[in-house]
Amino acid sequence: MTGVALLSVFVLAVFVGFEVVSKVSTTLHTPLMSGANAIHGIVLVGAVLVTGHADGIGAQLVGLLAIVLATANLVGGFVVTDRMLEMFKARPGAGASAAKEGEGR
Amino acid sequence: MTGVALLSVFVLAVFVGFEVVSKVSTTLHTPLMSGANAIHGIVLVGAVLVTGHADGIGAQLVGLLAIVLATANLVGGFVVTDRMLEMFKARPGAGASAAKEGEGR
Amino acid sequence: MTALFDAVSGGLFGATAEAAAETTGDGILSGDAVEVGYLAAAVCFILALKGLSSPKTARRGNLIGAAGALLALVVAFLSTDLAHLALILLAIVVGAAVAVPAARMVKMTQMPQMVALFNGVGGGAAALVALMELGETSGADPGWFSLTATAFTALVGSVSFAGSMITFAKLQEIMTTRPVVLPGARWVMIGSMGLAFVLAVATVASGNLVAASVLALTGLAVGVFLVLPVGGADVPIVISLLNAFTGLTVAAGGFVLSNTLLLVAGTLVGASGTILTRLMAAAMGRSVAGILFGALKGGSTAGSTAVSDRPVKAVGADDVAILLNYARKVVVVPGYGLAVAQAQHTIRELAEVLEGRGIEVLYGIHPVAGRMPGHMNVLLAEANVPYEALKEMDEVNPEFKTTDVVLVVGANDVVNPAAKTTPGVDPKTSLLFGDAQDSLTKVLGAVKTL
Amino acid sequence: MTALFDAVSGGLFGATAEAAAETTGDGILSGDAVEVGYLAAAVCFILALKGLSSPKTARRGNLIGAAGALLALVVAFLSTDLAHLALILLAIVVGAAVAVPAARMVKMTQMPQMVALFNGVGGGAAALVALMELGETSGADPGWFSLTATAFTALVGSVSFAGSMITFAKLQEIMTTRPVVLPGARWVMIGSMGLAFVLAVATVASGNLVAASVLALTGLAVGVFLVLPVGGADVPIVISLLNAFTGLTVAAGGFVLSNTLLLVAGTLVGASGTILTRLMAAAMGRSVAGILFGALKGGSTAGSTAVSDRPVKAVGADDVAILLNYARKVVVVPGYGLAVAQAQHTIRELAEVLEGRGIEVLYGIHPVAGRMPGHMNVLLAEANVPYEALKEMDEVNPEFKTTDVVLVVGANDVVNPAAKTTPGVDPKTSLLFGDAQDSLTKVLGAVKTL
Ligand SMILES: NC(=O)c1ccc[n+]([C@@H]2O[C@H](COP(=O)([O-])OP(=O)(O)OC[C@H]3O[C@@H](n4cnc5c(N)ncnc54)[C@H](OP(=O)(O)O)[C@@H]3O)[C@@H](O)[C@H]2O)c1
Ligand SMILES: NC(=O)c1ccc[n+]([C@@H]2O[C@H](COP(=O)([O-])OP(=O)(O)OC[C@H]3O[C@@H](n4cnc5c(N)ncnc54)[C@H](OP(=O)(O)O)[C@@H]3O)[C@@H](O)[C@H]2O)c1
Repeated sequence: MTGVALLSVFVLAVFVGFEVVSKVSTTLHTPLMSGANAIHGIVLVGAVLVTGHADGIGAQLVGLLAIVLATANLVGGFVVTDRMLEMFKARPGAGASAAKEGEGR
Repeated sequence: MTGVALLSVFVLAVFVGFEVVSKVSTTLHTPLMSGANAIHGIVLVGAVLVTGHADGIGAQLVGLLAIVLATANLVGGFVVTDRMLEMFKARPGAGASAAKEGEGR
Repeated sequence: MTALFDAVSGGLFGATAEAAAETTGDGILSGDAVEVGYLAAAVCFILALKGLSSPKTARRGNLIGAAGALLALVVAFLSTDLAHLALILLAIVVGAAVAVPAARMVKMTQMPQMVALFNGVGGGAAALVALMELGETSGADPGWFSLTATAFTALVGSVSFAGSMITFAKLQEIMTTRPVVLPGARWVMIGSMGLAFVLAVATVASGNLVAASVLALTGLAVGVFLVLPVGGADVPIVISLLNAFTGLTVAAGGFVLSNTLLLVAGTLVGASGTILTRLMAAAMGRSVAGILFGALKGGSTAGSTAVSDRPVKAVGADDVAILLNYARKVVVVPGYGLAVAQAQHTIRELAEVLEGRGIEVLYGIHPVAGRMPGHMNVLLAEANVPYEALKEMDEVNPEFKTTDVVLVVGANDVVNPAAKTTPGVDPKTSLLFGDAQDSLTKVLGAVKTL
Repeated sequence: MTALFDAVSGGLFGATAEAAAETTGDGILSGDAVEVGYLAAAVCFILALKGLSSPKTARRGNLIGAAGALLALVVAFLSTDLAHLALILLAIVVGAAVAVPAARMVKMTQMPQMVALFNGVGGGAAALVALMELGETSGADPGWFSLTATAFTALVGSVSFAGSMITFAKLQEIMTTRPVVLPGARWVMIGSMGLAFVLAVATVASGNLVAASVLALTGLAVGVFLVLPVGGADVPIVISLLNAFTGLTVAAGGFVLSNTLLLVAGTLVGASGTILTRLMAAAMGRSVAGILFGALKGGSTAGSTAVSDRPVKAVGADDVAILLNYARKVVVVPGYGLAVAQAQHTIRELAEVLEGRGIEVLYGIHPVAGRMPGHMNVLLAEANVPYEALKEMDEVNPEFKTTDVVLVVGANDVVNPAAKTTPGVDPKTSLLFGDAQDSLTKVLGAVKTL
């Protein structure tokens, strides 16, 4: 992609990022932050590509370190988010009053 | 721009379009539709570029027709939207009860 | 897999990149400057739609959109060496000279027609642009991707043009507002859609201008037959749908010309128009497919008009005036009849008199009352009713509990099917027969004398 | 104007396009197939964020995000001929082997530390990637645009890494949770920021790897001094801010590598993280700048801890039990103390007993109660409290009018400054002193005997 294309993509992604989360309820702030945190672990892709083209032994070691760190961010982020969300389940039929209030709005 | 870049831009623009209007109140449906209608009049840019490179007299005439139509869409669209919106003004201080209700939510 | 992708990408990206070079290479601005200018215009359009989504920023949003369009046009003129510059400018002047007075002078009740008309000509322009671009590049092979976009633009642009013109004719009462179901319409529709499909395939396969032109003509027929069977009540939804169609057409035109701005602007309109159409259809409890194809499946799309045998309580203007005068809270539910009778100023005056006497007056706006969604808001705003007093259906429904009188003005059609949300329609309802303007004037006079 | 733009675009776009060709030219998939694959992954990330914005779809959203990441990784491996493949795979296995057990075994109260840690290592990885890419392309001139992105990535990635590590240490209580204001911190901060600026300019001007590396080291110092003076109460906001920083770092890395996926993913996180940070800061009535620089302007950022002289009404568990038992509606306001005391299961059990007696129980969640926004929700969800019963501040405030008893559990700190929104804090308030878990267990026992 050329520079302008990247710029266009960047500008549109800013709008998507702003709009997508502007409606989120505070209930989900922690999981959302944690999920977003996992997503930027995709820098792993960059780390893999750069390391795969690295020449010197020093650069390779740095690259491998970057891969370990990025993997921890990516994999750990998704796992920890899933653990948080595992616990968000709706009341199984009980609690008619609470459910009603939830819909009343 | 290359094809993939255009595709990326398209996909992101779809998300922006969906998200931006998903919160609009029915009060503004008509002006929003009218404003969106004006925006697609930007096909005028395409009409100008194509006509400016047209060779045959036939193609030129078709191009000029397209320019007239696109201009009508673009200019007329913005003017008619502005006329609609001109009339949406807040009550000038009066109507405390209505204003209060508006904020109460 | 690899081979396939390579083949695809060869056809897909070689020619479009070349076309981009062609249209942005030789002007005063460099290619990158042009792209950045277009991007700025696209951002203006996004901000315009965002602004239009909130009452306080709507007008500014529209102006930002217009500024973006102006910027884009200047950039386009500086992007390349244009032939026939004088003619092009003349054509722009002609288009503006026709559209601006029309847009300025149109009556509020006729806004929907105007929007339909502008939408239609935009779609037509997009179709013409795609055909011309195909004609220009007749030597080189533009690739299947670009040709698909061309076929889409030609077809959907024509559909949008023809459909919008029929919509315009219906709204302007040049033709009947009733659903028109010609004998065998179903087969004509299926036939012309089939033909369009064949022609679209032919266009993509051959890149032939004649095939694409016939495709566009077929699109006209599809557009006509698509909108003819739609009843008056569903027209707003169809306008919104055709608006989204034109947006997608312009987006496809952006692919054809490798123009980011057309792509972004068209896609924004296509996506937001789709959402809007669905919101409107949901508010009317209809499905978009049902509206478009219901008539063809048998019968029109108009609701049943069986007359109820329930006795109605007819009252006079004086009775209504008394009811209003001794209420504490009045909700006005305006409808199509208010627009037809141009009674928006009278209702506002009535509301002001009542408010002067300490009575709270709200307006409960059904989303599809009038000819377009939000039509009532525009109409009442014209009569200087502040938008804080205009309540949407969801907001006003809880208010009914504490409301003494609901004044339904020319909106029996929206209130009736909505009986489930508007409590007490039956025994507590009184009817004041007559034209909305006449009747309201009488009621206003009666209230003033109390 | 024209000349300027041309000069700019020459430097701007020549080299990045070349870099793109370098990294996506020689793999099993064609360049276009790779781009389409990355685009699909980017769409997964958008859908993930959308999903995470609603309770019903949150878990699926997270899985979609993980699927997108997997797709992207596969595409990356097929996109180009990678050297050291075995080592790379080993490094991935090591990273996962460390992270997965840590993420699985962490206690709910320690989630915030975990998020901070993962965020920090991501930022560090991005900084390393940018430095390596600069080292690789040391021969060619990558252009000022790419170099600016490199400098940004190196600096902000390091800031995010160091800041997150300090945050981790604070939360894990490896170091004090109090604001740490070293003497002259203000000047150290200003000095290191000035140094960072100079080094960034040098990096862009020279493209020198040493300058960029020193810039990254300076970034570490900036990160440490940025977070040290932040008090425990503001830590959640800082985590969110550093998360947005890392997002922007990864986006800049996308510019450096001409990689659309890093660009889109990083930008999404940067934009959404910024919004989230502002939402949180607004909920606490603080400005982000105030949190970061308040301590430097003089004093710590912790609230004043002046002890009030008002008499408090101390009660026993039995009194609380009676109050609860004869209420019709109870709102529980949980806070940090609930988390510390791990009393979430006890409070849920108490609520169930009360509900069994026909008492309505709601949870009023202050947005920044606990150690992170939404921390309380996670904690209560862990104890099987259904999310319909969890009410946000805006929702619960009107409920207080009809509420008989408000049970504040370990949240005196959030309730106190919020006294203006929580009516009747003073004379009607009774205090039950003690550990949340102990006290609640006593109350529960007392209620059961009633
Ligand atoms: N007609 C169109 O061209 C058109 C176009 C687009 C959308 N629509 C929508 O379709 C719906 C029904 O369409 P339609 O053609 O079947 O409309 P319609 O039945 O002629 O009129 C709809 C409503 O307006 C009232 N009304 C009409 N003229 C009035 C006047 N002068 N004073 C007071 N009330 C008056 C009618 O009252 P009564 O019940 O007392 O007769 C009826 O309740 C409308 O609500 C509108 O939303 C119509
Ligand atoms: N401490 C941290 O590391 C940290 C980190 C991030 C965010 N925060 C935030 O900062 C705020 C204040 O932080 P802090 O360090 O100053 O916290 P803190 O004062 O030690 O505790 C905050 C609140 O929790 C209550 N609490 C603590 N332990 C409890 C127990 N075992 N049983 C019942 N209640 C208990 C306290 O009750 P009393 O008023 O009765 O003492 C107080 O109301 C917290 O609300 C939290 O949102 C703190």
